[in-house]
Amino acid sequence: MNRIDALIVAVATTLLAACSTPMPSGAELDKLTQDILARSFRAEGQAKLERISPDEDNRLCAESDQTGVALDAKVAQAIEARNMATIQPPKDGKFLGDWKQGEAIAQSGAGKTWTDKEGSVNGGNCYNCHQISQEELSYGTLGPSLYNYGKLRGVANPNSVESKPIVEYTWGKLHNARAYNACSNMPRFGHKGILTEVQIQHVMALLLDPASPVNK
Amino acid sequence: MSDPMRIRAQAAGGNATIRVLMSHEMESGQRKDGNGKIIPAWHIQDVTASLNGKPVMTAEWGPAVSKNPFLQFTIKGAKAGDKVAITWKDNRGESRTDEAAVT
Amino acid sequence: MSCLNSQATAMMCPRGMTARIQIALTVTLFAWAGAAMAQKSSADSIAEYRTMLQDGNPADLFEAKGEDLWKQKRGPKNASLEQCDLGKGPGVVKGAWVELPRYFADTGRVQDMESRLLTCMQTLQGFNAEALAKTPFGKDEQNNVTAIATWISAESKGMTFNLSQSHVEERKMYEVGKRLFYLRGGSHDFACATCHAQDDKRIRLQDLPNLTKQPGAANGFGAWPAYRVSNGQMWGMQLRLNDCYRQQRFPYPLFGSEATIALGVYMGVNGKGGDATAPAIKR
Amino acid sequence: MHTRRETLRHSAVVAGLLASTGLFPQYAQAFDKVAFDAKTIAEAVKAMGGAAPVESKDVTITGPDIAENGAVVPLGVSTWLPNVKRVLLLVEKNPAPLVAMFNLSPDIEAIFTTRSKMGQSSDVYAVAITHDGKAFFAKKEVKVTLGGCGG
Repeated sequence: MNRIDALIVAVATTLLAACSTPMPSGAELDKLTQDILARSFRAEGQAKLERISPDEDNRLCAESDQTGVALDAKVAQAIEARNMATIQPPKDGKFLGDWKQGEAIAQSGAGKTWTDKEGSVNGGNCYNCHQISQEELSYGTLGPSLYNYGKLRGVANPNSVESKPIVEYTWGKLHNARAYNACSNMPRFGHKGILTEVQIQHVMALLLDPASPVNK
Repeated sequence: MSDPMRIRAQAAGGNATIRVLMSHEMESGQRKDGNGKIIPAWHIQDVTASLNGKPVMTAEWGPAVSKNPFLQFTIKGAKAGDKVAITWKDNRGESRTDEAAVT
Repeated sequence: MSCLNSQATAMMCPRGMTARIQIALTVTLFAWAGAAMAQKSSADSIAEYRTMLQDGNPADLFEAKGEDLWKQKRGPKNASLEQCDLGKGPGVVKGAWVELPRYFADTGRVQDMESRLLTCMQTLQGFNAEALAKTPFGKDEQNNVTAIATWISAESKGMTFNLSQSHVEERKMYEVGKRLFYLRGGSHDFACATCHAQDDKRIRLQDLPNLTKQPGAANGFGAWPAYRVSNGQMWGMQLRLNDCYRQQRFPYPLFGSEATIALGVYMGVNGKGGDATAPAIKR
Repeated sequence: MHTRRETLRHSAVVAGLLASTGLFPQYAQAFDKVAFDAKTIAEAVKAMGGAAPVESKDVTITGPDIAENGAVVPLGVSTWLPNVKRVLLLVEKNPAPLVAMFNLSPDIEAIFTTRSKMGQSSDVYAVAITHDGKAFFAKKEVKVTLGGCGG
């Protein structure tokens, strides 16, 4: 045994003596995290305990985020396919509502917390992460700027055939962003029942209506 | 009973800068409680300051002054060791006086 | 005098001003001179607003109250907290906060500042720690816990974070905290990491510290307890995390729960070497 | 540069705000401080004669351009005019515009800083009232933004 080995053994022995239990494995730590989660929260208002039992999509993305290991391409595709299947076109066939109401929805961060009344009107939280109209200075930068969203994409008439692909994509993105990006940080507004179909139509108008301040 | 004020009085260049923090709700009278009832206004109305017992400043405040108010002002000629006393009175008739030495 | 200051502009020295007034005005007018400059970005304006708030943080009021409470004989046993062991031995307050959360042999748990205070309030003063943990924020003894935590943190102001990872329980809590940090859930699929795992991002106008590394971890973790301007309340880390989880649309984390303590370990260890700025003033 | 029309409007606004405090009978005239046209402003200011508030470079108001939170907006007033009896801080669009009034004495400087609540973006005014009842003012616009997640 050379000196360094001896030192390592000595240190290891000391550490073992100080901490009778060795460090658990990754799987054991995953289990411990689940146990601690179960002991650390209580239901409050509409925020029930089921909200800390993530679905498979979230479990996979969280693991990838935490370990820094990108999802296998096939796994990512499967997540996107699953979420794509949830997207419903508007029942009345109308993709765009009223941009003014869309602006109010984009401004509001209300809804779904334990202090919100169940069934109260939810907001879209949009300005928390995105620049949208130029007038609102208080916008977040977690998501890309949506200023001139329709204009930059050449949407002169949202009802035209040329605009159809971008209109449908935007509808899908608002309904369920994970259909296009497996681990997107954007909430699944339609799929998770955060915004109603009518509300999504209004936000669509905010982004795509040439009359909206977003496209001025 | 109200909590004490925090008074910092620092001498510089022949004057003393006084910084005061007061512990007070400063309820504006504009807000409603959970049942939609107006929460009555409750705020500091009068503030007075004295240097070594001699009044040097009076102020009248409205309900718009922020909760846990901050006030900064400057007393001429005050030097280290001088005593600065601040008194506030609110619209419920409560009052409080605290004192600090200029450092 | 102030006119020679490198930050000063000609605007700070209007005619007729006496030298004496100039001195007194320096602090106040610094911001004013800034305001007079043309074409400032909104980010600059917000930074200026925050600077204006720094002088005169109402957290001072809570700090003073906390120190009083620490020394006061209170509770069923009519005792003070002066013999409380925050990790550096009974009664040692200075420097305690920058090493919390840590493992405590007497309780066999990793504890943060607030949960440790409950232990001391029970063992020394005879309060019921479980009942204190269940008391809503902002009510009764919870206010006192916050005030005491404010004072304890202030006693470490300017020191650098140095959390221990020598005990296996401390290392386990770091790993659990990391997993919790990335856990996506709630109606909106949010994790702590959604907002706090990148550099130079903001929500609305608020800068979001990247809590996974320095300097973000110490900037974020090291600022609480902080005075919240928006509601005029003093918030400890337990309430800070509670409201994060509320906005994440998660269920309600229990006061002093293992989950919130594990997150404290994760952030605190990530912030090693960073400055403790608490008690801060926040929007 | 202020146009004359703007200057008159500000003067009238200040007079109206002073009147609203109930502390200054000389301003307690029938002011509708909202709907002015230039003609009525001019007439209103003329009617006040020497008492019309005058914008002055010798009065300063300090405050942020943008307040991240309307609950706490740092505001300061200072003046080096002679013969000043009291100084006031006013927020035009607050339900009660008068934030604070400080009475001067020979023992203090005419420099005060405090913090105000603001319900919305507004002009804020610092006003100095002299012993002979004249009013001099400075004005600043403060934008109030919505901060945080808003949830």
